[in-house]
Amino acid sequence: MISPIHILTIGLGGAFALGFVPKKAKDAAAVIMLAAIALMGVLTGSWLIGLINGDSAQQVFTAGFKPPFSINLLMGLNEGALTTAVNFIGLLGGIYLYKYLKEAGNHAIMVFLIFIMGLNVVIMTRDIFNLFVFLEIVSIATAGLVILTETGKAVQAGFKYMLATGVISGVLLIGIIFAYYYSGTLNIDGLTQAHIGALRGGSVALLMIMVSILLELKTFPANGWGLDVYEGANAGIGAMLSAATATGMYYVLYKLLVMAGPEWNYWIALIGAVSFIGSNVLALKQRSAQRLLGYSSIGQIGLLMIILGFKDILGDNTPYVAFGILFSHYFAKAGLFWLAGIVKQSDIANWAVIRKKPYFLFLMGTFIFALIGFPPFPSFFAKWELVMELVNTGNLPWVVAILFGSMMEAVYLFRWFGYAIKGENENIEDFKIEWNKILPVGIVAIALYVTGYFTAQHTEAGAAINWIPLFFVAAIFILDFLPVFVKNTIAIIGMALYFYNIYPDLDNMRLVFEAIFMIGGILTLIAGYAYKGKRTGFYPVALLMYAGLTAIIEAQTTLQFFFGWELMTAGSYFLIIRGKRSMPHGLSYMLFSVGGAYALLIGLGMAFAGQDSLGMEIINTISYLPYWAYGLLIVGFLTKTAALGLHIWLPGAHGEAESDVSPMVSAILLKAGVFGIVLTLIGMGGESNSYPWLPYALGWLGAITAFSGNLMAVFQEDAKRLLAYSSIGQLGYIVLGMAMMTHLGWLGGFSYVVNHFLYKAVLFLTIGAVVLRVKTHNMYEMGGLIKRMPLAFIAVMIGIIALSGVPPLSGFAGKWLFYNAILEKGWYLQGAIMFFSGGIAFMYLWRLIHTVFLGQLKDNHRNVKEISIWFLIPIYLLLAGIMVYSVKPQWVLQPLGDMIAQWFPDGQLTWDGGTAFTKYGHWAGTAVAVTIIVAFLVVLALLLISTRKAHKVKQFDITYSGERPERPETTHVAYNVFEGLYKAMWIATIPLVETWWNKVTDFLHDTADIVRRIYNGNGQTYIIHIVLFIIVTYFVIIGG
Amino acid sequence: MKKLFVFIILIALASMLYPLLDTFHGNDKLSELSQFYAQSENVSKVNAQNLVTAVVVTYRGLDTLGEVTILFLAAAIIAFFLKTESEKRTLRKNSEIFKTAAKMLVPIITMVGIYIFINGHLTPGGGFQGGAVIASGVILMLLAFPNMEFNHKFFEALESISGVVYVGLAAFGAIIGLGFLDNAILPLGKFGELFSAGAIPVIYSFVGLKVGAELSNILNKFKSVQAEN
Amino acid sequence: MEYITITTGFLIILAGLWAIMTRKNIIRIIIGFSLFDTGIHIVMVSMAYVKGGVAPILDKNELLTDTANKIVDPVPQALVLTAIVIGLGVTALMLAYAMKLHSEKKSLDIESFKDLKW
Amino acid sequence: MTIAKLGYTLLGLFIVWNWGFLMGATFRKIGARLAGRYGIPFYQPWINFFKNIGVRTTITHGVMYYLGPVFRLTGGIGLFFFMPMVFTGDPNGHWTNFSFEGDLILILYFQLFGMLGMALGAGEGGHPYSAMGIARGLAQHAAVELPLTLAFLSIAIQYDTFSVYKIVEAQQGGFQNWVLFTNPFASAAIILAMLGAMGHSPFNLVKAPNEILIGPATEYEGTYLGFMQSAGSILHVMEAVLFMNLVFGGATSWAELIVKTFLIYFWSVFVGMVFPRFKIEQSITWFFKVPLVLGVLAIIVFSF
Repeated sequence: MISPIHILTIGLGGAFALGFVPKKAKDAAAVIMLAAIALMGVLTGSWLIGLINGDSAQQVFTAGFKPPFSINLLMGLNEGALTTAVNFIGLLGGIYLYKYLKEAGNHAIMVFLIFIMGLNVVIMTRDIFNLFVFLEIVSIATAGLVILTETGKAVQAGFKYMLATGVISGVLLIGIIFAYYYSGTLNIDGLTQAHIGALRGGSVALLMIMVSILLELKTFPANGWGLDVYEGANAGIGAMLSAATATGMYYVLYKLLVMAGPEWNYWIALIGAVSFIGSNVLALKQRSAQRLLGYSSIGQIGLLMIILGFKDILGDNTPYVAFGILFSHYFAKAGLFWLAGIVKQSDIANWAVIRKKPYFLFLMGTFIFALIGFPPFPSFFAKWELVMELVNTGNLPWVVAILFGSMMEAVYLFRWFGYAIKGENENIEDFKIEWNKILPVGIVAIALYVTGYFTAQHTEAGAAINWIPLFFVAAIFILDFLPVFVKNTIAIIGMALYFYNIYPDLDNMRLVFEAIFMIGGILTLIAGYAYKGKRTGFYPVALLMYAGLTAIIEAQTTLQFFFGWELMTAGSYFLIIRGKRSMPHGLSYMLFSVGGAYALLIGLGMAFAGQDSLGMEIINTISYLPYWAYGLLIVGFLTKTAALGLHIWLPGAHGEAESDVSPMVSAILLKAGVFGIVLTLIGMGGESNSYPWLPYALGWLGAITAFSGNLMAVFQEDAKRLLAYSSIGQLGYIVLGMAMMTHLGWLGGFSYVVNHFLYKAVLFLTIGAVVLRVKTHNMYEMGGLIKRMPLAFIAVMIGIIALSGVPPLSGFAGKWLFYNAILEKGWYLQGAIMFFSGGIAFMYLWRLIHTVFLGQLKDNHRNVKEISIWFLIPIYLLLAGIMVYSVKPQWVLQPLGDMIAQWFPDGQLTWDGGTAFTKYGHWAGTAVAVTIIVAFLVVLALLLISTRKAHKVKQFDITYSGERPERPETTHVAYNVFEGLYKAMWIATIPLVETWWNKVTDFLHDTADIVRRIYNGNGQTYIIHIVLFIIVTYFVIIGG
Repeated sequence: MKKLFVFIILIALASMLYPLLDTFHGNDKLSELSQFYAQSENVSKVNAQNLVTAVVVTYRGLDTLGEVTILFLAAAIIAFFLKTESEKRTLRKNSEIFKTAAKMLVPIITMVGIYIFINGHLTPGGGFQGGAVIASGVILMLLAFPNMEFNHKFFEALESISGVVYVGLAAFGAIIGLGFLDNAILPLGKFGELFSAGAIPVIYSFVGLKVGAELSNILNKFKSVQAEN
Repeated sequence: MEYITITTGFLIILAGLWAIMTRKNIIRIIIGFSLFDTGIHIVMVSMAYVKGGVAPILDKNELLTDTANKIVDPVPQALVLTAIVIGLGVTALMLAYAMKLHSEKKSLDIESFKDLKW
Repeated sequence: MTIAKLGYTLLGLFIVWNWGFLMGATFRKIGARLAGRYGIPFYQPWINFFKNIGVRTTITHGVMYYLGPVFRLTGGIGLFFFMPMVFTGDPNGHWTNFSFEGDLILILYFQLFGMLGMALGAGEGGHPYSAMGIARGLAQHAAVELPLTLAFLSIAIQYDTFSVYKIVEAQQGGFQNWVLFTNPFASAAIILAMLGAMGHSPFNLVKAPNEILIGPATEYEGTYLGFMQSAGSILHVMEAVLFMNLVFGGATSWAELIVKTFLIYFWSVFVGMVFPRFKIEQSITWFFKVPLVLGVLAIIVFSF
């Protein structure tokens, strides 16, 4: 194997030799540069492969003397990986910058080559002064590359950069020379053994070395110069700085941290945390894409510093965690910077233009999801491992800090993505694609997926992940050019086959949810046949959501569960954001989901703590802070069930989604949260639950959610929002039922789970289909549609009867069980609130059916057709389900009861044929249904006999205000119908929760806006920041 | 106000530097590292009379390579940064005395520079110093003959050739198994003579040429850009 | 002797920083940076001094025996040489930047180059 | 189920139907007298009913319109079926109808069945007044329902059952056993909330009978109206019977039932005569103030 020292030969020799290349042969120079970088990559890559296969690390001596007397380089596994990474990204970056570099001429090409070479040596060198020299090479080369685009901004940024790095390296130099003075050596390993930190002066020297490396890493807040460079430089250079330089510098920090000794770990972690949170918060106000990426890069480095600070705790896992985060950052940030260079829009709002080329949107999405830490990217697994280990070792505040910072990052990244995916792009100039620019972006995107897959294989739990659904999603993604009909059929067949294959392996409880997810998914997909064209992007994301859902059900380990959870979140986010006007709602959905996921993550971490296993069964035996753990799990799941306080995303998200997406995300997706809550409550011990306050609080929350959801639904003018609020309310019932932790409560809850799936799917499908026909969501713009869409009317009528709980339809089963459960449990007030909510529900249900189907038919709807047959098919299949459940409730409730009995054996229903008994009463579902149907038919017969000659009249055959109306608009009572109720209850409709969240976000944004003004653009101020940073760290770490 | 603030910051910084000053007590003997360099068997291994040069070119040769690279980088960056437009301008003519003196002095200065870097392993001095002296000659020329057409191609070629040779010599050591930048690739010669210390004088000569060329290039760039302004 | 040089070095460092942080003119800031750098170099060579030592050039035969006790430390001297050259490169580049900045806005006031901020 | 049981049930239904008409007429009569008018004859409802049934021409706005009265009447009849009328000591006795011991929850929710059907039927007619009336009615109904539900729960807690039959059974043996005395808060809540349930003044904005007639009834004529009237009369009686069963010890004979329901009914009539009509927001606020507080008290008493 060739000695790694020849990286220098290749890099420097190449750079010097470029001087011979004639000025006119620009291509030749650029090609030589790429070849040189590729050669360095091959060299380091071959070492990496060898080292992975068990070769031992190699020391490279120079000058024929052994260290510490001469400078030595080390090629170990870490060095091999990082140098290969640097060369790889250098090659891609070189390809990306090909034209720029060519234009700028041989000199620029030399600088780029030296830059990459310098980073290689920085990573490998074991001599601290040599490190200084090559750091200087890298920063001077950077200063040169920054001005590759000779805009005024770039020059300014470059000057600030020079000034700042000049001062920083001065500080480093002082540190180095005093380190030499105290230890007599310049070798890093020698310095490690010399422990100069123990001396008074030595500790200062060490501090100066460490702080200058931290500053080179652009640690918040002394990093204004770095941000300016990220913003001012060419995007391709930004990518190099963010991916390559940061990678190299991070490794330098690692080397020197070993040298500085373990007492520095804490400080590095602390500074990292400050940097991570600080820059992510400040980024909230950022509108410039490249500067935003700069903030994000600094944040990511902060996170990596935290990991480094915990290297002793993470132990052998440190490389796994660090590399997972680092490589996600490295690929994704490079990709995003490059995209920024292709799109050429500085304002993030103008990134909507990227949508004009959908595959670019896909690339951007890949990078953003990788940065936030979604599966299947490496950062997901790394973050998981990190949180698990930190919680396991009791470092909860750190976990909270990390997740808070990540949350902030999610805010601005998803806002940006939201603009890209939904923003106005009519008037923005389209961008051009150059092969050399898109190639590297594509490669890093693919690399993210590939590394993600292999990262997963690295751990036992990760290797157990079932990738088949994801591969199916990928296949559908590739087939996206096919028409809807084909893709829909493939999707349905795929889901059906999958369900058929796995259902025998599931226990009853999981089967219930899996059936809702899969059968519900298939039914709602049938409605997809109603769409024409290609429906670009719909099928991959819909199936992604279902892949996530089934992964949660099948999960054997908490990692698999969380993996599925995040996939489901990602898929549903894309589904939701497809709707018109759904941008802000998509964002809030994502943020609540991310927040919830982080709560879950901590909760699962606490479950892991002390149990040393990742099996799903660990949530049954949480011993570490169990109250908190279960509480966090529940909060996490409540974000998906949209409990009051965490619900503000739902109305918009469900209301603005596409017609067949609303039932997916409402009837089906919300059950994922319920599934989680069920798991948690079972984990808490079922009947022998020893955490009484949690279910108690949960019960109240459920009751209040039910009340507010239903009340808000009453005042909606938008049909789909009405249904969305109704879902909030219905989920409140379910939560209350489960929270009772009794057999009857759970039976009621499960009966609602099934029922809500059935009727909410019916209602959303029908209303969605109606909306497709009448082209409006506003109920007051509809009316009288029963004449045009009788089948839709029947569906909605049965749906609302089932929802309202009026006997004889299935909804009553839930109500009856609830009353009994409430009485048994003694939660009278909660119960009363819930039943009052039921009364309120009646109002919005009437409003829904009346203002849409009854009243006056509008002139512009006189010719609308019945809703599409493809909607009617699933709707009527679901209605059949409702009818069966209504007439034979025992068919559903008995198996559910048997299932629940395993956790709640006491207080079961007793069945006598079709009659259910509790100790408070009994209910004969079938008999009641029969009685009512008979009575109904008798009365109907009487009426038919009596009015057989009824004369059919027309719409306007009424009188009103002394006139015969002729304009339906003036006669249709629909707008603000519950004015009276509003006057009485307006106080309960004040959006306190929304206001509160708005206040929180405003506060964060205002803080960001004020604090970021420290970056006033003056290079001198930045120097003051740097000196202040040094002083503050000195006084904090060493003390006066 | 700002100055007061900066003053306070500097006081604080001084208080941070104070422990360094306070614990500094001079050296009574060499550090271990230097003792090694000063051991006679090691001295003879490198065989350079000037120990500093031995350290610079051999023991810490990699630093020197980096150092050369930095100058090279600076020159390259300035070259593509300050692109000159060939705009002529007329400057005040210098006096004959100045011009004649310059013409006489420049060869001598160049000679001195070359002497310094060739003897870098024997006497104080070396490639950088020599290169800088040569560059000072170039300044003199630039000052004396502002309108002179500067043959930058020559200097650039010189620069490249020196660089490639330097790297080549360094790598040669590694390839033949002695070690990157080992000066023993050439005969070590007799201690204290011009042809001693192996590759050091060769390396230092090329470094000197390179530095001289680079500095001259930089100066020339500055001059021509200034001309634009 | 070495106390005087090292103290001077530190004072020059502080003076350089003072100039960097308070002067408005970019050229003065660069001069400040040069001062700062020079201060560091002075501190570095102060480190090399060994009491009673001579320059580490073994041009006299008596220096060839027991060399270690007779010379001053060559290492900091070598380092300072490298540091000086690096400082030179950086300063040259800064000056080039200053020229470019000046040609952009016809001003050398650092306050006028705040297009990038926040 | 025997034919005899069906016969008794239908007979009971017939009694209730007539008694409802008579009570309705009485109410109108009292109102007229208080206003200084002579008022209608007591048999006026029957005249109205037969006239309506006999009307030869009827119109229809569509299927749902047609089904509205069917829902309404089925709601009334169903409510009757599910309510134990006269306590005889036998849960499957003659006058217990098809009540399955009268599950309180079933009764509570089945009330909505008729209301819903009527609302939908009237809605198809497209007349604004019907929609306005329904909207108001639903809002008021929800407000009434809350204290009622609390009180019902309180009673259910008290007797540990949801069976109306068992609640009545427990109240036998003298008026001191009535819920009215054993659970005064719940009773008070019911007695006040009942006013809303009955829909007389001051809570009759829903139908606003004295000015322009609002509400679904405006939409219907002929047999439809006849059915609606029948349903109305049955529902009125059934409401009263429900309150009687829950609060006033039930009835052991038809006579007792008639007396008690009349008194219950009269209570709401009496209040209606004295107080002027509330606006809808006023009535909702009122229900949230007085009866709700009482209802909550009734629950809290049993919570500790």
